[in-house]
Amino acid sequence: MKDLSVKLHSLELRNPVMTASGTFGYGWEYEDFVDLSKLGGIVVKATTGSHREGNPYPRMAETPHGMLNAIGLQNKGVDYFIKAIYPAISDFPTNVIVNVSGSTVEEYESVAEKINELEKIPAIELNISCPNVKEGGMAFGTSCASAQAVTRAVRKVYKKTLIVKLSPNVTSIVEIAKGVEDEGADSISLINTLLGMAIDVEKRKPVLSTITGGLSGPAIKPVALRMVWQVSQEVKIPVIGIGGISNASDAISFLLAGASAIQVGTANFIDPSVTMKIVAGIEDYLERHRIDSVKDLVGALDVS
Amino acid sequence: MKDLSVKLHSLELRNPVMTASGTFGYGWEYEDFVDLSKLGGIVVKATTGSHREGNPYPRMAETPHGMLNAIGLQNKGVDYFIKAIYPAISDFPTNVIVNVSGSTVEEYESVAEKINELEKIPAIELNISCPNVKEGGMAFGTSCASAQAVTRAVRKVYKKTLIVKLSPNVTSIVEIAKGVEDEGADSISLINTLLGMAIDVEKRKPVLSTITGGLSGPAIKPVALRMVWQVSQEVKIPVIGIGGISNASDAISFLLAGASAIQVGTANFIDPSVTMKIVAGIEDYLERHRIDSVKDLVGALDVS
Amino acid sequence: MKKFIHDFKVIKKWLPGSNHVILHLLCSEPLPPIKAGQFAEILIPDEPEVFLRRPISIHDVDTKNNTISLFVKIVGKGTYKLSELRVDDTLNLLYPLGQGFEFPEHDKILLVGGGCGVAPLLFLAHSLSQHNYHPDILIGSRNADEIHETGEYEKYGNLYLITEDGSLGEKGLVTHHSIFKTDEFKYKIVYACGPEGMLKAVNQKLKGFDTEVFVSLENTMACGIGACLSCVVKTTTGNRCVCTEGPVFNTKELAGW
Amino acid sequence: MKKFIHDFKVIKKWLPGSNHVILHLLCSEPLPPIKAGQFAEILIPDEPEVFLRRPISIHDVDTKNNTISLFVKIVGKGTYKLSELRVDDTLNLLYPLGQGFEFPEHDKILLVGGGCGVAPLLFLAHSLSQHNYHPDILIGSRNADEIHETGEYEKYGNLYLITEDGSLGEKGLVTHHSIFKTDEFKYKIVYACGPEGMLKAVNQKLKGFDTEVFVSLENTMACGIGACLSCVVKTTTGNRCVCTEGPVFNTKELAGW
Ligand SMILES: Cc1cc2nc3c(=O)[nH]c(=O)nc-3n(C[C@H](O)[C@H](O)[C@H](O)COP(=O)(O)OP(=O)(O)OC[C@H]3O[C@@H](n4cnc5c(N)ncnc54)[C@H](O)[C@@H]3O)c2cc1C
Ligand SMILES: Cc1cc2nc3c(=O)[nH]c(=O)nc-3n(C[C@H](O)[C@H](O)[C@H](O)COP(=O)(O)OP(=O)(O)OC[C@H]3O[C@@H](n4cnc5c(N)ncnc54)[C@H](O)[C@@H]3O)c2cc1C
Ligand SMILES: Cc1cc2nc3c(=O)[nH]c(=O)nc-3n(C[C@H](O)[C@H](O)[C@H](O)COP(=O)(O)O)c2cc1C
Ligand SMILES: Cc1cc2nc3c(=O)[nH]c(=O)nc-3n(C[C@H](O)[C@H](O)[C@H](O)COP(=O)(O)O)c2cc1C
Ligand code: FES
Ligand code: FES
Repeated sequence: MKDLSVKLHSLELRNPVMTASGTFGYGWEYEDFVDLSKLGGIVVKATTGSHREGNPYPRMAETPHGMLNAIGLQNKGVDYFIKAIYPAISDFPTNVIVNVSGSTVEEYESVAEKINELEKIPAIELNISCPNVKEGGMAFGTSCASAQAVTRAVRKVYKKTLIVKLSPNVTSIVEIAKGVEDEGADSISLINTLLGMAIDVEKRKPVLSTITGGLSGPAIKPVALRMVWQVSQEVKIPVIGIGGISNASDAISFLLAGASAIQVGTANFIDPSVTMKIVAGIEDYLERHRIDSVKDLVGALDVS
Repeated sequence: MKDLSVKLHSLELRNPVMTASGTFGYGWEYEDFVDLSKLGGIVVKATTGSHREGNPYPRMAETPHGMLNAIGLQNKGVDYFIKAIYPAISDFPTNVIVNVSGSTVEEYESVAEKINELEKIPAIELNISCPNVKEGGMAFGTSCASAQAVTRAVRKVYKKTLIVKLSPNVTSIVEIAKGVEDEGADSISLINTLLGMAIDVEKRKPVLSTITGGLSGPAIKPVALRMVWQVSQEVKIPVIGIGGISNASDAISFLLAGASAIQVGTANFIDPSVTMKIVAGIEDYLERHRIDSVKDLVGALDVS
Repeated sequence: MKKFIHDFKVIKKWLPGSNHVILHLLCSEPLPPIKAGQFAEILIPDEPEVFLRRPISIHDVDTKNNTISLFVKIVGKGTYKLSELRVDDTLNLLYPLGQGFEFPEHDKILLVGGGCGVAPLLFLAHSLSQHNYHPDILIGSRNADEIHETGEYEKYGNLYLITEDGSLGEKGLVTHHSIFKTDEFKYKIVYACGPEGMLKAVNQKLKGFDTEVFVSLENTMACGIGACLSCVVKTTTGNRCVCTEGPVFNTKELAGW
Repeated sequence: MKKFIHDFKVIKKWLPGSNHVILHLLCSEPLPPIKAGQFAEILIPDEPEVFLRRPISIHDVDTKNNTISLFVKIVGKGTYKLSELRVDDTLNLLYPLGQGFEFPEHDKILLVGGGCGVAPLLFLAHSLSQHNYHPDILIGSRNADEIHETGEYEKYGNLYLITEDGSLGEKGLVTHHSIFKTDEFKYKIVYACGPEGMLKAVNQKLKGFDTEVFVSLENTMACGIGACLSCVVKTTTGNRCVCTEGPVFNTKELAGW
């Protein structure tokens, strides 16, 4: 038996495979296909201070090896989450991490403070990188000062593992990563979606109601991998790799590049059981390469 | 007959379809497949102040619907270009545009000054966005101040149509576009490649000798389209759309988003005659939609 | 309802008319219970231009032979690829998805199908008939070339036809059919499938009547299982997912209808 | 030489051994002149994981029947897909590419092939024989399972074999073959194809001899026609493109060999 466990600050994962926020619902959507007790963790949908309807339909466009989304943080708000959703998911046999979003520093802070009270939620992921809301969201993640401001405010009220999720739509991802590390983030996850656009040429209209949206899927994998590599060289806290991961080999690329864990997003839509195959594939890789612990893969890229 | 002609400042193109630098050689490589007299123009390989060997092999990696390259501006230098290449291409029956690169402002300036003397070259494309060279290249394109400095210096010595090619690896493409417009650029082309990375997990090594490289192909099309849309809203000079264009419908997307012309890059590798199909497809689209001039498509996206 | 991912084998395929394909698929496992109106998310094989699964309604189910059928209009890359499948090819389905149609308490039922939206109607007629309902069925289309399997529908109820060019049945749009004559309209429940424009027209037409109208929507989907929130429709109670809370909705619940 | 993009029809396919495929392809147009050592860039059909064309050597040419053959080792997605093709399927080739082998002035020729790199050798032996040369041919491989078409090679010259496990011919690596015995080595020209390690070993082995060694390189390629500069090899005169200036090089020109 290989040791697949990894640690993100004080958060222990039985394996490095998690699911990405907004692509795995609250977990129960996948119960026919995924044995949650075999996942490292699930990051549930974005939760905001109050109820949000999200953007108008259409909110999705297919692109070459990827998709654009413009969901816009549709969710029922943190109080509803605590009352109606938390009880249903708090006993899941895996780590349940809440993705926290907002339009103002105060909103992030207040959501984080409320989630801090939930015993069975060991960590939050601060989403300062959503490209699909007019105010806030990505804006926080594209300037170092505002990324730091949100992290600082949330760090004050949130006592458990604090993951900050970065936007790739920036000139220097390393600068922002170091900025949030300095403010006390326990881990960094990246990347959120790249800002993109699609046009229906026959109708001469944008496909999305919001014109632009967030690009995800295998198309963005090379960019994500590069950013994980760059950031993990420069920060001391553990990095979580996200972006286009669709099979074990993709997952291992991110580990080698320096990620301590990974999240699977869009690939869940194509194969709802893909995470189980990734866990099995990582184990198989360790066997074939005679490596005892997955921790030995983290950052083990040979650049000689 | 439909009118396919477009104008980029004082540069007249018989149609909006050009080929992208570094993907079409000097044009003669494609003579068995492309009737150059049916192209709007060709942008030849990057030319630098002196001979460059480029990066070590391997310089290329395939990715989902895309590829990474790390060529590193291999070329024989501007003097060789003038002496040995210019005579062979100056009579091509299309616009031949030289892609000018360098490591210092002085190098850009001196190359541009020399190309300015070449009667049959009606325009240059300033490549401030190459991610594959250690010094210079992309660095110029990722800060507004340095993008402006290069443009300013070249503008002083280059009297014909000056196109500046932007890097997508930035937080605000609009800021840089406006910056170079202010310095006298006649047109803006975008995007160059996104910085990415690929790993061979079995060997546990990066695929490219340079670890990271530039991502091109359909994978980047949504990002390119978004940037063309954003920039063309904010500048007055004509925009040239580049990024993943592989068929007429892709080309028309970029025109609708605001590009006055487009360049085809990676798609030439998969189908060396693709540009001919794109020209024919645009004409067919105009027929079907009863539009007389391709100029009427430029920026005609309906966002109501 | 429990969902599955199963491989199916193409056992029969035909191309009725010029732009449709009907596939009969044998399941590699025993078929789970499936309700009329439910759909599958289909993995399109070997097609580089298609990334996401494609939602397609269950057109009919034959539990005895462990097969299902699909009725697909060829509109783009994915549906074209489905039309290129050969007998013995394998197709991967995520199914059964969505809520399907609810059976009513009485028997004054009209099924209305337009164009390709007709797909789920056959299975609905079939199921209703199995439960001793006697629906009337109205199918409208551009022309005769787009109306198929009339013999199948006739097994389960009276079939009425209308085409825009009059090449089959009455002439006109679906809502022009004489069945909608105000003074004779007798149905308490209408189940309609088809292009959104047609569904809205049918709904408008019946606004004054004491009739409940159920429609099956076809919003674009990424996951099909309620995870991505791409497929929402605006309802009187906010955005709801067509994939899990639909695809069938009572038009009373739809905002702006 | 003029290059073409042609559709070919698969007229014969077989899978010799466990991980090779040999394809016979009929050209839809009259075949252009092709030289031994040239290759084609093949568009892999219907495979979402493959984006670029794949370079494959011309294994043999039959001008009378307007066909060519390919000999492919299955190493990844693209080559696997080639092995899945069926008779009558269509394959799109960009060809003939590269410079191929030059014919020498004398007749003391040894062809050396290792593993799958053997592909261009059959056509080379065939061409040499057509021009009245009498090459000797040495093929080395891991085991007998990887050596095919020996009867074909024997038509054109004396065939020598060696396998790592001794299951066919002598036992050992290619360079261990008795043909390389110092006192008996008589060849003025060696044409070698195969894994780079083997090519380098052959070249090293012959360093003291009055022999010119030509090798066919297999650098990864994007365009195949000299446009992208991905495929370079370091030569004594700088980086040069394997696709247009090779794939065959005199080892004297290769830096570091
Ligand atoms: C629940 C549900 C059930 C369906 N049942 C059936 C069925 O039984 N038979 C059938 O033929 N079709 C059905 N559809 C529609 C079918 O999913 C689409 O036609 C299909 O996804 C198109 O895929 P494509 O790759 O061929 O087209 P693409 O190449 O993706 O697109 C071609 C064109 O069709 C448009 N388009 C694609 N999908 C949709 C959509 N869902 N709504 C509106 N426009 C769209 C695109 O914008 C584009 O203009 C159903 C859809 C849903 C949501
Ligand atoms: C001029 C030339 C002629 C060739 N002739 C033949 C031939 O006749 N028969 C034949 O079987 N093969 C030949 N090859 C090699 C062939 O092109 C590759 O094996 C093929 O491209 C692999 O594609 P794939 O999709 O199956 O593998 P992928 O899935 O792309 O890769 C599988 C593995 O193979 C490695 N790989 C892929 N291409 C190469 C390469 N060119 N060199 C080294 N490693 C590689 C990858 O890194 C990966 O580890 C030739 C190559 C060149 C450049
Ligand atoms: C439909 C959809 C909804 C998403 N919603 C969220 C979200 O609410 N919060 C968040 O931080 N990221 C969200 N993301 C981004 C993903 O979590 C992930 O960062 C991104 O999709 C890249 O990973 P992938 O390529 O594996 O999908 C969403 C992505 C998709 C496709
Ligand atoms: C192999 C290769 C070499 C390139 N070399 C150059 C170059 O020398 N100068 C330049 O400005 N852009 C260069 N580019 C970028 C392209 O011109 C283009 O901007 C980019 O590839 C995006 O377009 P595409 O997706 O259509 O390829 C190169 C791209 C590729 C793939
Ligand atoms: S398609 Fe994903 S929620 Fe409906
Ligand atoms: S493969 Fe493009 S130059 Fe050789």
